[in-house]
Amino acid sequence: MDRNQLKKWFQNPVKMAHKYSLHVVYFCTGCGIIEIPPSITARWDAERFGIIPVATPRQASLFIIAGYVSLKTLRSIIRTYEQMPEPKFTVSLGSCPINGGMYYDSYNTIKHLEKYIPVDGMIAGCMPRPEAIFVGVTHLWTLIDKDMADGYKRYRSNYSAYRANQEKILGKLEWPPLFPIHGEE
Amino acid sequence: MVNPVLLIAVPLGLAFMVPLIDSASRKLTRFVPVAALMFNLILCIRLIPAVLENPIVINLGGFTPPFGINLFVGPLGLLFAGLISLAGLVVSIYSLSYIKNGPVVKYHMLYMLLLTGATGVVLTGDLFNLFVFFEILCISSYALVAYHGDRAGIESSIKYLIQGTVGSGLLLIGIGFIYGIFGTLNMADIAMKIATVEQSTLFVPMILMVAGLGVESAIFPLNAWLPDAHSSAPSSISAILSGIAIEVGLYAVARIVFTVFGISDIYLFFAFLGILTLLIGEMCAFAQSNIKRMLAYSSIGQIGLILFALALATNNTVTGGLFQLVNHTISKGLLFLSAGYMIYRSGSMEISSLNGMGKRMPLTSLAFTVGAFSLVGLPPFAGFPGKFLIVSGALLKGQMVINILVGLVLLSTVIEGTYFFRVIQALYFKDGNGERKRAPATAVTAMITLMILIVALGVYPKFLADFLSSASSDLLDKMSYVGSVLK
Amino acid sequence: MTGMEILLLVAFGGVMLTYILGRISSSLRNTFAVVLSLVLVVIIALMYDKTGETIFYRGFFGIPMSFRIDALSWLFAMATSVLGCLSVIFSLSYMSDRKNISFYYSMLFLVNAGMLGVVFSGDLLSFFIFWEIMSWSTFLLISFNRGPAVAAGLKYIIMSIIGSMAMLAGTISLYTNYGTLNIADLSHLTVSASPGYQLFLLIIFGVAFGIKNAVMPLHTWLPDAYTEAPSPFSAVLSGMLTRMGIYGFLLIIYVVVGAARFLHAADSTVSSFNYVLAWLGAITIVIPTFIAMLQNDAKRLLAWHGIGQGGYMILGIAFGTNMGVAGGIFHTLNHAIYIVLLFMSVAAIQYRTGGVRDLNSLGGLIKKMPVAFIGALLGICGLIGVPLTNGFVSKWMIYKTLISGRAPFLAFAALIGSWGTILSVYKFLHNIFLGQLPEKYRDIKQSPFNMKLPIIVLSSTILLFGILPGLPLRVINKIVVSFGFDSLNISLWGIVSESGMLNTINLFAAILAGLIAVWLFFRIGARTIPVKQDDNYAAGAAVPRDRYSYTAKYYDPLFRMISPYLKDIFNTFYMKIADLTGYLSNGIRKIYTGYVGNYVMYIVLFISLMIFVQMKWSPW
Amino acid sequence: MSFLQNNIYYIGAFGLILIGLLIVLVKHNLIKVIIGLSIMDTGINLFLIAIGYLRNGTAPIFSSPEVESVLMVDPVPQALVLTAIVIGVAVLALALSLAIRLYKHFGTLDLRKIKELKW
Amino acid sequence: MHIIELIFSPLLALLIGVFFLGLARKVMARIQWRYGPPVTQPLIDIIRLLSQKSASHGVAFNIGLVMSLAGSLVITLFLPFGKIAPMSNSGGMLVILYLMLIGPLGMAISSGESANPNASIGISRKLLLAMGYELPFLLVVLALMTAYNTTSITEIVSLQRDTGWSMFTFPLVLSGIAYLLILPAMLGVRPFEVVNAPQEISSGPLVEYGGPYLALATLQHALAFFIGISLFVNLMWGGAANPVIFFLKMLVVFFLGIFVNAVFPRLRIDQAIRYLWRWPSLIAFAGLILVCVTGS
Repeated sequence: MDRNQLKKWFQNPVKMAHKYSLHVVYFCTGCGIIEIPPSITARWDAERFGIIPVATPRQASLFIIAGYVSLKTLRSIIRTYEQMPEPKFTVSLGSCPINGGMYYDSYNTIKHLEKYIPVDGMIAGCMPRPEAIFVGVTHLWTLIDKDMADGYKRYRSNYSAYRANQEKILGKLEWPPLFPIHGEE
Repeated sequence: MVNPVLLIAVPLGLAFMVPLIDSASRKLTRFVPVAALMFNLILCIRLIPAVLENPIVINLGGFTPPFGINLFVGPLGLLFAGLISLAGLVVSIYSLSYIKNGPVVKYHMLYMLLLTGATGVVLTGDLFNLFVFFEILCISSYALVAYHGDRAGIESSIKYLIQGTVGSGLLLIGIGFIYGIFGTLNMADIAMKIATVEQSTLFVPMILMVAGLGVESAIFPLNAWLPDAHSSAPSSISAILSGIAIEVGLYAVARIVFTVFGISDIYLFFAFLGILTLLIGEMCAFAQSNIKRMLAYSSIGQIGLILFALALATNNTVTGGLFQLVNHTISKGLLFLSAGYMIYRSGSMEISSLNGMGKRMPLTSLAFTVGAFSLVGLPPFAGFPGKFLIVSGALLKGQMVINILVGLVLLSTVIEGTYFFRVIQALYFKDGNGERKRAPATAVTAMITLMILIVALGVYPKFLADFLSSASSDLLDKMSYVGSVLK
Repeated sequence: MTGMEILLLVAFGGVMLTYILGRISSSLRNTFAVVLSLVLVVIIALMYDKTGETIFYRGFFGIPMSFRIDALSWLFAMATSVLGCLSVIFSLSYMSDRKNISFYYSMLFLVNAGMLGVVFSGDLLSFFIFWEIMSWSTFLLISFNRGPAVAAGLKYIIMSIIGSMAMLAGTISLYTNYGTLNIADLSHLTVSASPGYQLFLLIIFGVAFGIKNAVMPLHTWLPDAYTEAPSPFSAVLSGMLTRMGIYGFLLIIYVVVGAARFLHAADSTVSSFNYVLAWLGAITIVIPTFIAMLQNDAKRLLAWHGIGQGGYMILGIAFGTNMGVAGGIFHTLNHAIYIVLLFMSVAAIQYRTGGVRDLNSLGGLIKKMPVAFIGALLGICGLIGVPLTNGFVSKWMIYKTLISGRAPFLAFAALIGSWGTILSVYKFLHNIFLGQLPEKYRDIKQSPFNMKLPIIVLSSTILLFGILPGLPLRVINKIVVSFGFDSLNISLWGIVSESGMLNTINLFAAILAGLIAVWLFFRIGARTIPVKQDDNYAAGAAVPRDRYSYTAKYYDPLFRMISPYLKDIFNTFYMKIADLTGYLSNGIRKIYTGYVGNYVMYIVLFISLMIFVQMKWSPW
Repeated sequence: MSFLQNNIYYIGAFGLILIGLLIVLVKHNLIKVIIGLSIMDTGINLFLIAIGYLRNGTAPIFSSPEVESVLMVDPVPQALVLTAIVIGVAVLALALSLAIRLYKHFGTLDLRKIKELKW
Repeated sequence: MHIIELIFSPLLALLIGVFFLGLARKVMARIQWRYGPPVTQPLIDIIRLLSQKSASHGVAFNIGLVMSLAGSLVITLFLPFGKIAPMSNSGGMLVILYLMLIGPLGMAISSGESANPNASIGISRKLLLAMGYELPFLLVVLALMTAYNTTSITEIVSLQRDTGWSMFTFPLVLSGIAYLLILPAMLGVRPFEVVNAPQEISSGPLVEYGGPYLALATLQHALAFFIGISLFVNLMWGGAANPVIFFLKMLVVFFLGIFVNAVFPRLRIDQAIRYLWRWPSLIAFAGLILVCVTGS
């Protein structure tokens, strides 16, 4: 953790601020919601790293999707992700968003979240413990440091593909495309 | 100098000529009243300078007063005569087109008789003669109320007749008493002798005469005939009844109370009576949905106001009262005339049936509006100066009772404003249906004349004020009346 | 011919001419109307800083009727003519699709002419006459829209007649006591009047002007009338016409009775009258302001504020120190500016939405009608009294007066009124311009130029008077001095008093600097991306279109607490009285039974009554 | 007794007037009311005559020089009465003609039922 | 000197406000047996927020927020901080009272433009809460102004130097108590944290603010915190001649506020208004009457 290294702050304040001011908007379903509260309360206290939950994606910079993602909730996830201001990071928590997990053969649960929105980090486990979340966050710091947490850039450059994926599974989306889709004009 | 007798003689003579003229030429009949009243009006105007200088006393048959019958043409009498000819002229012009069906000849004849009677009442100096003219006035108005011969007309006419006959009977008894006491019927002579008799003796004849004349002048408990008669008569006749007949009655009351009896103790009673009449008239009008009935009740109210003003018996208030009287004649005439055509077009007397008249009959509606504004007393129309004079005169008296009564007068104005503005709103701001059709030219002429008069009087009241103030001193100054009659 | 006679001649002549031209061609009439109103403005502007009196008419029973001009009448006349002019310009397109436009314009000019007559009247008779002309022409305009407007107009005219009758009684009483109605003469004569008589005058004129100015127990005509009148006329009605009551109060209290001379004397009845009046003003501020919060009709909301703001003026002028009176007059002027602006903004909205003024069905119009939004924003800022708007300065003066006059409870009423104002006007602004744009207003156009022009002019005036209050305050200071008060210590940008000072130019500079600094700081940050209004966060779902009307019960928690106490009891009371009069009248007319026997009985009874009276008291 | 004798005409006159008035007040039939009015008229006429009447008086004609004017009956009331009778007849005729029309319209002469115009 | 004061007193206020925000988080964490973020955390947040590209809903969305912060900054020029009060001679307490409107009003317009239901609810609550505490607050302020017979806040401060703190001088005791009772509402801490209420209405008016907007909003919040505390210290605790002592007094008030914040749950808005309009208002009213009666 390099939060107290003043030199780095002077070199690149923006990157440092992004690392140590991760405001999180959680998307929790099922057992996902069980593991989040311990991480932000007295036992593990995420706030000491500047990680606090916020109520709206507009204020957030980190999006944690915990638990399985059904078709219905995917719509909200996409909407929420698109409303977050850039730069923004996504972490999927647990096996379900990664590969479907125990819902691998469910008809209305999506198996690979990264097909629909870009995911910067995945924390495997069923369910991962809070410690795993912290490990995930430190990995995210490293990624931010190395400019590798660039999911939002990927989303923009491959928007037409993402949008096509989304529409393939959700049907026509009610909101207009966020970025111009290539090949349409 | 022209003889004022012509004021009575010409219409009277022409009235009986009407059937003859009718048999000669159908078309000419309608113009007889116009001609006669035009003549009267010109005569009145020509008489003004002479009368202002000195009242003219005419002894009929050459007997010197107190014997015989005399005419007294003072400023007050001339004012009334002029007003009668003016209103009569305007209404007769209006009738040219308004009266088409029914016994036209009789209408014109009776109409002229009515005006003759009215002129006679205001000009005569003899009590019994007054009674006779009054009967002429009354009988012709009974008949005219029933002119259309419809249910309402007949009903109101018979009611009017019964009450009027009782009233004139009372008047006649009163006159009989007076004659029994004084042995004379000349008003000036009686006025002179009145001090010689004990007041309590005079009480009975006075009550009887006041009650008798009160029926005709629509003082509060005696006015039950008025709303019926005014609302069911043809509108032209309503205008005359409201504008002339009851005011002539009021003239008679005032003449008898002020000049003949001259008992100042009773004035306050009359002031109260006036206020009561005013309030009850206005409140009844407030509750009406029939426009002609509303106007009729409003006439009661106005009479009450005028009575109040006269009863205060100062130069200011009497001038104000007379001004209000002139205003009432003109404005109420205008209101009835305009309402008449609106009713004629819409076929109903309900206020709600007049909705949207402002679009259909713009000029008629405007006339109604002006008349209503004037009657409520809004400047710059003719009602305001009268009200101003009355209130200022009343406040000048400086008595608490009278101040309270003035408060009631102002309150009644609020009620009056309310119901008039309600009608005006119906005319302009509510939607009605019906085609746009103007009133005929003669009616429009009549209404425009009255409108111009209202505005002119409102803007330049001084035009009338001097004349009115000498009329009021004519009414109040008993001694000069006696002196000029008895030389 | 002096300037005033020419002015009134032009004003009244224009009335007829407008109607006649309207019969010929509508564009001719419109041009003429604009030119006429501009001419009036120019004539009055040329009369700046003149004083004088001329008799113009003696035809009314020889009572000389005169015009007089001084700083007070000039100020009111100027405001009247300018607002009249703006209103005419605004009406050009607002009224263009109505019927009877010629009638509308000519009545508008008649109202204007009546108001000019009122302020230039040199005697109470012509004051009354012009006042009445103003009143009934207003009545004709209030009812212009038909439908519910008819009842509103009736209510107005009844109360107006009551007021006029009170004024008539007062005027004639003065006439009978002093034999003159000339204001200048009366002001010398009434000094020696007994305190009781002075009090009588103040009360009876107070009723008259209180009705016109809608002081609390006499206010009930106003909400309906403002709501139902055609919107450009609502502006004139609220801006100037109602405030003729303030002019009347000033005239009676400070010119005719001359209260400034002995207001704070120990044994003066006038001071107790003023104290009562001030408390009425305080009540007028608080209750209507809170009632305004309950309204869902844009114009009705403004109407209740019109009443409430009238309370500030009354409070200011009733308190009777130089700063209070100046504050009251200044607030009258300011109120005229911002309420006209607000009504015009609402009218612009109505014009484009087809007459909608229901707050619950509008929303999001800021992008469609930005000029109207700016007008409304500055208007409500003025109404609240946000610093740098004109309303702030006048309210500051009034508060200052109250606090240094050691009347903290009055000051409390005034201050809490301001806070109540915020709540209701924010709702007004929010529900019309902010929030979600309903689907049916997607294709709405901007307001036409002649609607924008008055809005822009008035908006800039609000800021101008807020930043440089010395401009109008110089004229107002003259008025205050002419009432017999000490001169205020005024500079172009502020006021100095013994217990604190105000410097608006410094404030302006500070706020401007602050804005620039914050804006620069804001620009340091990353670029922002404009998004559609639908793109907002509601737990990941889209906010349903056209079904978002949280604004319908915007202050519901508060309402549930206070609305039981906020009934307009006076209105109910007057309605009860009206009903009672109706019942009574209905009862009284039952004496005319229709049966002749009864009628004859009345005659007999009348005779018996007279006999009875004679026997009992023998009065004659 | 002498009071009665002296005032017998007055008593008769007022009796008639009051009877007429009473009929007008209490009777509901229009014809009866008109009769009442007539009786009242008659009473009034009698009253007027009685004012000028002189017991044992002579006609007011100076037929011979020795006739004293003091003993003459006053002629003025008689003239008045003549006029009053004429007026009374006119009113009576009008009233009766109106009554006929009224009956045609309403089918009754009961004044209690003819109350279309009221209030 | 004057110029320096003009420029630096808002900056100082900002600094202290942001410091208070950070300290608040630290203290709250410690009360909850957590380690807590560093005191500089708000600063880090602001830097991060400024670098994010947020969505803008329109011109009023920007202008309103800028106006709000600028208005709050201007107030600091009028409020004495110790002896530093660069613009106190341009207007007194009344100007401050009215300038305090600009902040909420600007915020209201800005978030109203975003057309978010949560923002509407938040604004409605904010205005209602303001209505709730303004009633007793105005009574308190009027009592002070009447007692000292001035509307200038610097004079109120300097007069307290003679008489002692207003809160402990006789006629103003009740007003002081009332002020203390409404202080949490004015600072917007629990139990009156109804406006933001992140769990309920997604942080209310702030729901659509991200990036630079949220940075401005945070600064505004910090300033509002500063102003609320500073006003209380100036009016009731005698201000100070020395900025350091003044800061210490502010710190005491701040800790009071935080402790209240830490131990109370949140009220509903109607409960909040009912509370504010009952006891504090009654006490403040009694205080004003007391001042009127005893004052000469």
